[in-house]
Amino acid sequence: MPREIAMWEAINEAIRQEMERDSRIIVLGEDIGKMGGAFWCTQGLLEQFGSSRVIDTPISEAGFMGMAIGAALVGLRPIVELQFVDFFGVAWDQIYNHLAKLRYMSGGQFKLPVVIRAPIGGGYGDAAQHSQVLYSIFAHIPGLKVVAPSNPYDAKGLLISSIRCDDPVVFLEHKLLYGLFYLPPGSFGEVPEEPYELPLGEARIAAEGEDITIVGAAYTAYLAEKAADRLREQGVSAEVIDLRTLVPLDKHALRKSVEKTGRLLVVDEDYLPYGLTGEVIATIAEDAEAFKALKAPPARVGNPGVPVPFSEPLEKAVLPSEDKIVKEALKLVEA
Amino acid sequence: MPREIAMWEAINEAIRQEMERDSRIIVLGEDIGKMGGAFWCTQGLLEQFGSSRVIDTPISEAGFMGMAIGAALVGLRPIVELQFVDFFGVAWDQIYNHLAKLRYMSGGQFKLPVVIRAPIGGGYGDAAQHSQVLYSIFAHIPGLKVVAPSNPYDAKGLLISSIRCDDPVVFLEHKLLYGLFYLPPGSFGEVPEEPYELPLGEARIAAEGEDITIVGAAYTAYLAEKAADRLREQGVSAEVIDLRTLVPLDKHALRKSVEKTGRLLVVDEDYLPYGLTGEVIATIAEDAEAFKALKAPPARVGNPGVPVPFSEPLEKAVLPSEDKIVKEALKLVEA
Amino acid sequence: MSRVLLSFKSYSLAEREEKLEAEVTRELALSFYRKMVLARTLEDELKRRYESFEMRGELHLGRGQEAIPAGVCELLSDRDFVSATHRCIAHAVCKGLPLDGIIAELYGRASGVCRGKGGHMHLASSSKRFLATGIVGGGIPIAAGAALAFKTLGEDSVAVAFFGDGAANQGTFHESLNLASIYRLPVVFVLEDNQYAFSTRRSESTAVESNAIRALGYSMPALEVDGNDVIAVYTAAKWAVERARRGEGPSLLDCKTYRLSPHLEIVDTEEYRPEGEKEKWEKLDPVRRLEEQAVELKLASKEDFEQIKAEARKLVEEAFQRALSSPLPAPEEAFRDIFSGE
Amino acid sequence: MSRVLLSFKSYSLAEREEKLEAEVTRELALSFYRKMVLARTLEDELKRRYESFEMRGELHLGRGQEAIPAGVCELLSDRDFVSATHRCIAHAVCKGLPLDGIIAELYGRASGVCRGKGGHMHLASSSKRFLATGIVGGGIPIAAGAALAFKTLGEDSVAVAFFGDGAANQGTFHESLNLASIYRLPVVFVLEDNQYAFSTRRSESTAVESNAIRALGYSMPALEVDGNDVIAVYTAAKWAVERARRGEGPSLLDCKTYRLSPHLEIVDTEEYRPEGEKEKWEKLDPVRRLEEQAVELKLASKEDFEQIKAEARKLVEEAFQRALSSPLPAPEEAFRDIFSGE
Ligand SMILES: Cc1ncc(C[n+]2csc(CCOP(=O)(O)OP(=O)(O)O)c2C)c(N)n1
Ligand SMILES: Cc1ncc(C[n+]2csc(CCOP(=O)(O)OP(=O)(O)O)c2C)c(N)n1
Ligand SMILES: [Mg+2]
Ligand SMILES: [Mg+2]
Repeated sequence: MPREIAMWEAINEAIRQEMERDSRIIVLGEDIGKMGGAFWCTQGLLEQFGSSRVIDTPISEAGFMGMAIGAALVGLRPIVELQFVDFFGVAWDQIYNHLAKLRYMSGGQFKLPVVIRAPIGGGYGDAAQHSQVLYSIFAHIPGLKVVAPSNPYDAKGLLISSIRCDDPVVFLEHKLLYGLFYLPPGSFGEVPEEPYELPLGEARIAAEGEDITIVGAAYTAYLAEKAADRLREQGVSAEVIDLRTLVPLDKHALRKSVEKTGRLLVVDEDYLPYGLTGEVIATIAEDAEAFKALKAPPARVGNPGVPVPFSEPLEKAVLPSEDKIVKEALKLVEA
Repeated sequence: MPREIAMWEAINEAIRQEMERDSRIIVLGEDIGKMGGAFWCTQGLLEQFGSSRVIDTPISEAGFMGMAIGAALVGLRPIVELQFVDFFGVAWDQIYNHLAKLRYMSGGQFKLPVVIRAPIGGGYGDAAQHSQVLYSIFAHIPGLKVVAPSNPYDAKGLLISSIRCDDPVVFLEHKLLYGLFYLPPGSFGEVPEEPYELPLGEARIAAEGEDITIVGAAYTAYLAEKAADRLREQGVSAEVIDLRTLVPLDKHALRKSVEKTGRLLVVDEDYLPYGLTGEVIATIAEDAEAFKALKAPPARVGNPGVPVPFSEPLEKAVLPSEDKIVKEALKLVEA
Repeated sequence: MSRVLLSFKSYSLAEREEKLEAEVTRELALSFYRKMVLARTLEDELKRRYESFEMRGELHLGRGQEAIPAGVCELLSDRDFVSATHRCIAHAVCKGLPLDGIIAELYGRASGVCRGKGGHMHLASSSKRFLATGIVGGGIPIAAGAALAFKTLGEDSVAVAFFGDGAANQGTFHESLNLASIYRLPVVFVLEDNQYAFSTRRSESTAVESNAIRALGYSMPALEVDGNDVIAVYTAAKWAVERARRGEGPSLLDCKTYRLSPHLEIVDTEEYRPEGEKEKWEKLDPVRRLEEQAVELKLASKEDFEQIKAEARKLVEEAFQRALSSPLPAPEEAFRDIFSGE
Repeated sequence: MSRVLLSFKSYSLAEREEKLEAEVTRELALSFYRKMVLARTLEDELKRRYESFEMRGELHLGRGQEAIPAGVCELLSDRDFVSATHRCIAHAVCKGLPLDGIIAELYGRASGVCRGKGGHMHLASSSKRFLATGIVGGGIPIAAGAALAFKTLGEDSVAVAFFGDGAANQGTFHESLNLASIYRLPVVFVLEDNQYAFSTRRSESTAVESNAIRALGYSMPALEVDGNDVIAVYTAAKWAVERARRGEGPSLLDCKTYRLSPHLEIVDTEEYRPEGEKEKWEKLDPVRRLEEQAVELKLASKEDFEQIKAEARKLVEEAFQRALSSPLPAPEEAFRDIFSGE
């Protein structure tokens, strides 16, 4: 009987299985050892692999990010956990000026097989400094691959691919998908026990449809799938594209879908300006075939550019939701 | 007789005049006092205003950025210089989690009148860690205004407005426009001696035209103007929009222009993916009128996502240029 | 071949004792007590209600650490600046933010100190010059910056940065102490060494016995302080704040304490604590300590304590009532306050 | 009212002397000399050519500081890791990167060590385990990370981070020293205190007399070293590297020196230097110092020096020839190496 597990368990299993396979993999971050991670994803690793491979760090993100880079340069394959993506700021220089560029700057001499894992997202009252998504910033920087799974199956396969990748990968996990009791709804699903890879750069068609293409990633893909169900009830056939990776961006899947549906709605929980929605729309608009296929102006739903507020009605007003997707999709289809 | 000055002089004059007007303005950064700044913009300020208002700092960007924030919270109006924008990474947490958000997070209690000035851009062989533009990242974060002038007149007026603004402003100065002898070509032009403001959020129509809209900012606006001259010789009438500010983005000017020309080319020196070009194209595409007016798919010229290489032919291959703009514009018009 | 014998300069540590005197009046002792008990009472009630899911987000409480904000804030006025951390409730109380405004904020109500936008890690008040940040180490340079402004403007205010032992391993700690020292800023760095950063023991994350030693690297005076003894905290803070006000520059107070609360409520299982450790520290509870000291010094009696506790319960109860009668903010409110004049 | 007299623990500094012995053979002395002279000769020639605009970008030279990379790298093999800074040319030479590859890189040629992509601030070699970064303080944690890998993999390699006095005020300095100490990593932090960060004097930016003092904050042994005396640098580095190889953990060498070059060529007017300061340090030129020492210790003679200098001139000349016969890279090359397998 196939087993259903939560996304945090899928992540935990991916790391464990890869560490069993390859002794060059180490894990480092705050509270990831003894405690098994603020969001449980490194449970049991310290016990299994010991403190030379599972390293609890001080609160020195720039320092341990730099250490991961140095370790990678001479042969390890570090997985670094940022306790929340919001804290990438203190380590940013190491990420974008070093991790992302050292391969290129060295003329291809160095490999940088580092995975940065970080929880993303809001929707549960953690306010402006603990609710961000920020993946557009990583995606803007050449030299970083950016992954954002929406379910346990993808999470496991994409994480294994990320760990096996010789390039830096930023692997972003939405807190509301982990499946932790205190962070509903959680994403649960069938996940094979054995290791498997999913290619980085292939979007998932989460629902097939004819009338409109709805694009999301991580939690917004999850929301878009639910919205598509509701739209179907209202006679609208929505195709849902779960990007899975922002870099590489699966332009082919996007264009193919829009060529079929002629309508595009991009959903994002990240700050909307200068982000994912613009990139996806431009990717469609600049392509002669896809452009021609567009029956209506593409539209976007996202955080319109507001620090995530604490209070529930305010947060709801700012973040994307099933309702907002349905509403915007109907507007688009009726336009 | 109107005087012509270099952009660095216009910047220097704006700071000086504002500091004369308002004693709450302080300037801090590396080598900005005794030496007058790596790119000369703070020449003479230490002598005129003394070391309590013109503060040479250690190489502690996170520290002095945080200090600027704290000083602003209790009544000063700091101007912080980053020696190159590329170094924002070490101070990023202070910028995006504190400077940008504290007003909002406090429910509007605090004002954050801080200007961050930083030189941007490549094209002179300073390689991957000293040639970046990065303005899309600032523009992505709610709570920051982002300014990028293309000439001395705009630089002075926009900087004065930025200094007078009660919100954080990231003011980005392209090194090739400063007019320093070792960084050609330089931008020189007529600048009134008296202080004046230019509104933040109003693009400049740098050239009027009928056939195509070319959008740029800072050095790419400068290049686009030159490209438009060449296009005119070839019978193509290009309208050039110099954005001047990325936030607020002058959507009205963009849409009005495209409604007229029906063709859009966005030029950027920043990394193209998830950046300015996507945002501008989406701004056009999502607008019903502008969308309808589009006669061809919008196009973009920019750094396609490469750390800026050192060697000249490589750097040329990566960065936008007059030639590339002309070529792409012709392709668009002929499409 | 030649054998050379060279001599290199190096440095070692010596321990010193700093003797400080303070006067503790009955009034002062009761003021300490009032602050600590008010914070404790508020936090206890918040905990109870949070456990029944009345509030959203995380909740970091500071049971057992109240002597530090109470002792330090005794010396501060509204003109002085404080930056606090994710664990900021007692600090907000001691700096004089209104109880109902604090509570309303934690409930996301329109009358919250940040009108519901901040939440529990981000209590703030411009009139009280108080700011908390959820980024570990983030508030340290900000306090230094407020101090810079005071110096530039010729105000005799001081700035205080409260932060944890975990924060002392952030780069901002280093940069801020250096900056404060070179500019001789009126700032006091108050390190709350509760021996843990979440699950991480100070002794395993910090390569030095005591963070007070690090102050030597910035030519900055520093004291180790019994952070569970409010009189000691006050005495040390008086020395530090007065130095700062006199223009003699920054200092570091390394206050040794212990967090009796979990790192955050509900979620933290506290399995990282060695057996018996918490029990040991419960005996050093600063509220009870002060009761004993005040009785011994004949400054107050059991009746005083009971009365203050009753008052605190009443204040907290009333504050809850006021706070919870405030509405949630209107959704449109979300789009205001990003920029000024909007 | 009650008067309390409390006693607080505090710390003070004591100076120590560390006596270290080293054996200097003729071979070793000549090896030092060869490294320093080679670096000097290369930099002099680069300066001359840069001044006629043969190269693009900035150029940071390190005249007067050569004893530090020369003395330290004497103890390193290709298996050891080095991170260097924007001022990395002498370090690359001393770590054994090929001269022609270095020159070709500065000229943006296809045969450059980074195939023209890195440029002068970013010399790198994976086979020599050498990396430079243009971000001040950026290389410090990276060296600690290489050391972590060596420890994890059971390699007896060490990592060395070279960085300036300016970098010692970056947060990464603090974080890296702490991390290296808690994990007991085989890393040596080599601080090149040339007393300036661009125009900024150490004494005005750094709140401590000597950065060696800061090591106390990480329970890390540290030595102050005469950075213009290659024998002293070598002796101190031997102690540090051997400790690291034996698994005894990190250490800090605070090497006092002076930059006789401008911060960067052409642009820097050096007006920030007090009169006579540079002249004073010119007398302490490490190349001449070693000549005097070697003669005094009867390890080498004037003829040896002349011969080595002539060899260096020849090596540099030939390297320039090889380098400049290499083509510029093809434009398409720009789009490779962003990701692996592309
Ligand atoms: C930059 C950053 N890294 C990590 C965190 C997550 N985090 C929040 S509190 C905390 C522990 C802080 O420990 P300490 O500074 O000792 O304060 P305490 O919680 O003990 O009061 C951590 C790791 C954060 N908020 N910010
Ligand atoms: C993070 C960062 N800030 C500022 C700079 C600009 N910068 C380059 S070198 C330098 C001075 C560095 O001084 P120091 O560390 O003492 O090294 P030195 O130049 O003396 O060798 C500065 C300010 C930079 N490259 N990186
Ligand atoms: Mg703590
Ligand atoms: Mg220096």
